[in-house]
Amino acid sequence: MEPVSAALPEKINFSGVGKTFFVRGTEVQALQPIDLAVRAREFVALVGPSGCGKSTLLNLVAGLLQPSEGSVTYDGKPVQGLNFRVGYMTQKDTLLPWRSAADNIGVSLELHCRSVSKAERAERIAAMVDLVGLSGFENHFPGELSGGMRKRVALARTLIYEPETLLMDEPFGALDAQLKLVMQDQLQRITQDRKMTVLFVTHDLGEAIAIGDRVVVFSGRPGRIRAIRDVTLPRPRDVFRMRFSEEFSRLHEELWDELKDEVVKGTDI
Amino acid sequence: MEPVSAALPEKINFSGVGKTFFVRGTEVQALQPIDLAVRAREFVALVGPSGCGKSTLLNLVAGLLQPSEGSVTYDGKPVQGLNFRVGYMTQKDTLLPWRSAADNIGVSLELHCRSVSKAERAERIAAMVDLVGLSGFENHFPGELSGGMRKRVALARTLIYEPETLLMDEPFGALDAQLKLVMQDQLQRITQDRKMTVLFVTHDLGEAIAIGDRVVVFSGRPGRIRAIRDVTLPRPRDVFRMRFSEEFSRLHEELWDELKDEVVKGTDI
Amino acid sequence: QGRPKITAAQAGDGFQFLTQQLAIKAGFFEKEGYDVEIADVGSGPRVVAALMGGSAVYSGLGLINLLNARAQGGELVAVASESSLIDIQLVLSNAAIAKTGIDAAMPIDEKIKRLKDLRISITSPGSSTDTMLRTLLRARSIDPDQVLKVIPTGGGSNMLAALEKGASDGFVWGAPQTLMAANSGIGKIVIDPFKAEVPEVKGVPYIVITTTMDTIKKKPEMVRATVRAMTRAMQFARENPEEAKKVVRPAFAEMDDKVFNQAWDNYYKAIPETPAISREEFERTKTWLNITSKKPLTVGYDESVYGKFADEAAAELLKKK
Amino acid sequence: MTGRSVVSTDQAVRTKAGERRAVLVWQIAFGLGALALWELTGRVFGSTWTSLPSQIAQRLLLWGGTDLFRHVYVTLTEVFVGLALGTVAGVVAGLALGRTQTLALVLRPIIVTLYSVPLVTMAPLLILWFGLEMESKIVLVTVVVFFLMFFNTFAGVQSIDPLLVTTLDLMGATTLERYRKVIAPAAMAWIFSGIKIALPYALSAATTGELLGGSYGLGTLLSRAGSQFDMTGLYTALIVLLVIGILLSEGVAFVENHLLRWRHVAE
Amino acid sequence: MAARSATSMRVRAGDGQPQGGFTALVTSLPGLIIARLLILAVFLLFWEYASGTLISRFWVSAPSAIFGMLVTWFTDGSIWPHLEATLLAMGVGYLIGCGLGVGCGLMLGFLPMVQRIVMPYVSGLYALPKIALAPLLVIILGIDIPSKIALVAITTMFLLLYSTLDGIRDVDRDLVQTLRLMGATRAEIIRKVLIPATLPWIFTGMRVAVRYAFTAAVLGELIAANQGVGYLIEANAGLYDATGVFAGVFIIVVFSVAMTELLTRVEGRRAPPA
Ligand SMILES: Nc1ncnc2c1ncn2[C@@H]1O[C@H](COP(=O)(O)OP(=O)(O)OP(=O)(O)O)[C@@H](O)[C@H]1O
Ligand SMILES: Nc1ncnc2c1ncn2[C@@H]1O[C@H](COP(=O)(O)OP(=O)(O)OP(=O)(O)O)[C@@H](O)[C@H]1O
Ligand SMILES: [Mg+2]
Ligand SMILES: [Mg+2]
Repeated sequence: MEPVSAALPEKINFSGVGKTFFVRGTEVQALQPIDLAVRAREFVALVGPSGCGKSTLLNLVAGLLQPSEGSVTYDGKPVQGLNFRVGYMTQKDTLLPWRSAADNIGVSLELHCRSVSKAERAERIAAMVDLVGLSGFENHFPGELSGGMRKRVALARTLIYEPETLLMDEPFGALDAQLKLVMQDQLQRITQDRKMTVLFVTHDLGEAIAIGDRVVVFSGRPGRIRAIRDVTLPRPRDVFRMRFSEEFSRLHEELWDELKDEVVKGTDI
Repeated sequence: MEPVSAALPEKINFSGVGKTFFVRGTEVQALQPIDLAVRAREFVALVGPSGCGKSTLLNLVAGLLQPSEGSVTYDGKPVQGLNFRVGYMTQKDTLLPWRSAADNIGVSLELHCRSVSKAERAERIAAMVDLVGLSGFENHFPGELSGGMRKRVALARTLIYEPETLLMDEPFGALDAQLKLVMQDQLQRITQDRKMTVLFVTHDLGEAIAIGDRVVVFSGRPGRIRAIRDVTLPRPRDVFRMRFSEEFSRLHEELWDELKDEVVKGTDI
Repeated sequence: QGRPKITAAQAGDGFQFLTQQLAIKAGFFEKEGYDVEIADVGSGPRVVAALMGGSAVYSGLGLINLLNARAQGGELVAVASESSLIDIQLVLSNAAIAKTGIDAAMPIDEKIKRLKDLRISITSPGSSTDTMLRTLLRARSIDPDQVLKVIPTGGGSNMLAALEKGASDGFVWGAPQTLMAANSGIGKIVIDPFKAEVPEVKGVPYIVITTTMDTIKKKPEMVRATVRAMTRAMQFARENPEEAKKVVRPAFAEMDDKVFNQAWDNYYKAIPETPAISREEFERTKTWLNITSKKPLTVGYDESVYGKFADEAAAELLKKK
Repeated sequence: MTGRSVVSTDQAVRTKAGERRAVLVWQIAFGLGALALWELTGRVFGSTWTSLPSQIAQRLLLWGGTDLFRHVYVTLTEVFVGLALGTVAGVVAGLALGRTQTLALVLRPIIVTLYSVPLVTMAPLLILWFGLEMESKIVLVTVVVFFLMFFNTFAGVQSIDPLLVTTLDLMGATTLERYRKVIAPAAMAWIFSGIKIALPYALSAATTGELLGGSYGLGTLLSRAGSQFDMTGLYTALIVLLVIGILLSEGVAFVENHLLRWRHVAE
Repeated sequence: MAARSATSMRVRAGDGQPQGGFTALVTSLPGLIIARLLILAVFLLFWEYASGTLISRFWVSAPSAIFGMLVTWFTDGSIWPHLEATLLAMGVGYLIGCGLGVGCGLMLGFLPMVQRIVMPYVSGLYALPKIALAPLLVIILGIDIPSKIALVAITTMFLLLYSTLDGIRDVDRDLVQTLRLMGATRAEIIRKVLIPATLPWIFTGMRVAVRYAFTAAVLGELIAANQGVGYLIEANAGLYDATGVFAGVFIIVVFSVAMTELLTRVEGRRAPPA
């Protein structure tokens, strides 16, 4: 399969988007004005030092925050209020503590706007539970799950209703290396199958390259785009083995150089 | 410097320690009976698939949970009630939302049992803020920090009072790769200087090898110890470069083989 | 069973409502074809609310309460008299008696003069007990607020509690509480209208059966039945006191015999000869009340008293004109 | 809002059956001990004002044969109907105002003002409009419960992690679904706190209402006994009320433990 | 999470997002004041009209008459002793009640077994109507201010006890354990975790309690007193003077609302941001 064609329409567009927070009198610039266009069905991986504004960027797309300058458009229209076209897996998990794992995963299917029959819901939940490897823990409350399991519940909850666009903030951060690979593989499949657009924040440069069509590297706070690289590796990719490919190594080295400076700057060390 | 001598006394001992949770009628075995001895000043890294009982293990050492079988001893005495000798950086951050970053970091120094003077407290907080790269964010409340920043506050809060033993549950999981290296380097220095014993949970095998005196690999749930390897690389280690050493590669490959099987089993895929 | 129900409201409980008790216990309401349910609402204003809201058909209310309410625009009417004597006494604690040297046998003016500086409980401001205390002093040109400490203490057991505790030096109230205080030795009754020593309340009716014109229009039969039942009860008590006593005794099961008998004797003296309220009685009440009123009452007899049922009952049952 | 959010009470709730039995035994022992102490001190120091448990027991038997149950029935009816109406109204208002800034800004002062009116002083109006039967007490109980529930629910809604709400919003939840699936369950701890507080107030409001005017209910028993200086009668009615209060509050605690069971982390 | 909630009655400020129409009008300060005054005016006008037409003035006096009465009371100074008595009983009782309630709440929070055993009895006791307990109160404390203070304190204490207990139950246990592991003593846990985390609950309890404290003071004065706003209300009620009753109630309401608002402001000031 070919990488997503450049002919596909633009899905998300940032033009001159900056964000400044006002904290008790002082200003904290989280994001310097950035320009970025994301095409439909594109899988964009975002990497950058801690605190550089990656989560803020996702929040802007989801409509949870309004930009201080510039404008974010989705399907050509400025994002105003919540953007219901996106599914957002936030950095902090937002499971409903009073619902079991299965009920958390299935909550979106209970909503009127989807009105999925009970039987189908159960089926889809079971498939998702299986996908994220939580069989046997369906009836556990979030408080009774391990950190990684909670993350997986959140992941399943976001994937199950197949939103048009996925915003994922370090979805695999709390997973062990091997499970991470499995999940990357699955995510790649699902988003390809369902023709989803994805904005994917990660701290793992290897992950970004392995899974993204494009990798965007941010500078330290206030965030700016420091580098953008297309990953031209063909899909479907074998995430288990692609690390040994040449292009991967080249890209990794290249981007790592960009990142390295940034981090050291960003942390004042 | 030599790796920690085997002549040092035993600090923490697990003998036949298992843990089973009772969840509304059904039993969930989190940890199969394990035996493990941790010597004073040893840096033990724990890796293993998600949900295999790593956090549970730390909770047992901290006295937050009681083992269902076997016994955990600390300095030869069974852990009963909370174990005040340990500093615990939990997987989930437990910052006090009504305190600023600096006040969160310094909270342990305010306690009677330490009674650190105000001036010294301010000084130590400033040093810690600097160490974790949060200068300029001292007065931000946790709600105003990014995910990685919150983790760093939690880290600083645990390090600042220099507990005898550190329990760290994925402390660097939310940090970008470069910052992670910096932090690993610092942590290594501090724990060596202060002669701390460390139990360190991570999902990053490279991290485990780079920083640990010993790496313990767990099997999938219910957790068992699958492999233990000493890392004989000399200290202080150059975490930025040691990945390229031969021993590192050998250990990584060896342990990765152990881990790989486990994960695939653990997730039922 | 199955009889229509008359709801009666009353403020507090005690011997002032004995006629009603008797009428119920002796079956006079049944005889008229009704059941009665009593709602104790504890205070005058709430009685008025119950009457004007239509939830109570009638109430035994102090005539002075009725006058006060009317003066403010509360449209109540009295239909019959229930007692012809103000059953309110002044009790002083033993300590207060010792201090003031008051003796029940002294002339009333002297007793009143010696009340100086005492703390006297009343039930609540504006109530009959309040009026009684104030008129006693005012009639002798003493300003109660200057000389005394008047403490509203509420009904129920509060008065006795306050007296026993020494939080007050005395209280103004009716039977049986006054008698209880006297018999238990906490204090003595020092002023007692039953001994005819209080000229200004002579011939002043106390409790009158009160309702509203609205109720009289809507439920004339109930009001008439009430007046008739009460009239029968008064007649019964007057003509057959021992029998009547036996009938009401169970309603006061907790009370010891001595108190009950004394209270009964007082009650007996207060039974009116006729349920009708005369113009003179009405005017005397106004005069009494005007002793303390800031502005004289202008309430008229004709608008306040609806005498038809009482006259009928008197004629038919008592053979009186 | 976290799953493991219980400090110390969870240890009590995590009780195995044996522990629960121990608590019950202690509760009963506590009650009996208090009664014994009362009887004893009463006998030693005199009981004009306090009566004695033994006398109360006798009275209870006596009343049990007559219309005690009717009084209890009337009071309980008032309490339950008022509690139901007040809780529903209070929770709905609290949920609505808690989430709607505009509405809250405009309506909150009005609610606070109405809430501040001391209801005892309005008793005549209550009787005027709602009579002497159960209606007036039900209104009283409803009003009392409404405000307590409103304030608690409002505070509960304000305390919800906004991210939980937005997560569901992004999934396309309608307003109703947002309330049903996030806001109401998340505020449940506060709502139950409100119910637990409101319950004794409801009982007290019903009996106070009866004291202020009525012909049936435990409050009437109280006023009747009070005006006849019948201390044993007074305390008997109070004890009955106390027992009802205990049973109801235990019932609520039971329901709460069940509905909020996700807070009890397994051990 | 608990701390996020600290806003309670304070309405969460808009996240700087543009808002239109009515919301924008109301959320601007002058707009808000105007909106509230408008409602007040409409309400008073309706009341003025209703009194004497929809409902007899015998029951509900007109605002103009009430205002006149208030002016008289304040100009001739007759109100001051009453106000003083009520505010004293209320203020002292409220403070004692809050202290006891929070204190007992924290204590019981640490003694789960004791809590389980005594709480049902506490609820049961609070189900008893205070009026019925009047004779006992009079016997124990007399009829002066102390008995009113006691009544207010008891009422307040109950509300605070429950709020504190439920607040403690809602505290993230992990926060407590983190501090415990650092070696915090119980007192330090209370000071540094439990109280800050429970504050939203405590403030809610305190706000709810203001009204009940005033009512308890008034009730105490209704039962037995010769001073206080409650006495004033009762005295006017005894004379069937609705104007006097409403004027007294008005005073209570004004103080009650003012204190509630004050508490809201105080809490809002110390709330941490999200
Ligand atoms: N609500 C807020 N108020 C004030 N400052 C904020 C707020 N949210 C974020 N910030 C600041 O904005 C900057 C960017 O935050 P953001 O969460 O987007 O970082 P990030 O790139 O996601 O970092 P991380 O990798 O650590 O999660 C940070 O410096 C943070 O302190
Ligand atoms: N309170 C609890 N009640 C019931 N089961 C629990 C509880 N805490 C943990 N478990 C179960 O115990 C097992 C081990 O959990 P633990 O948190 O120790 O895993 P972990 O190794 O830390 O995983 P992760 O890497 O995902 O954090 C899991 O299967 C989890 O579901
Ligand atoms: Mg982030
Ligand atoms: Mg874990």
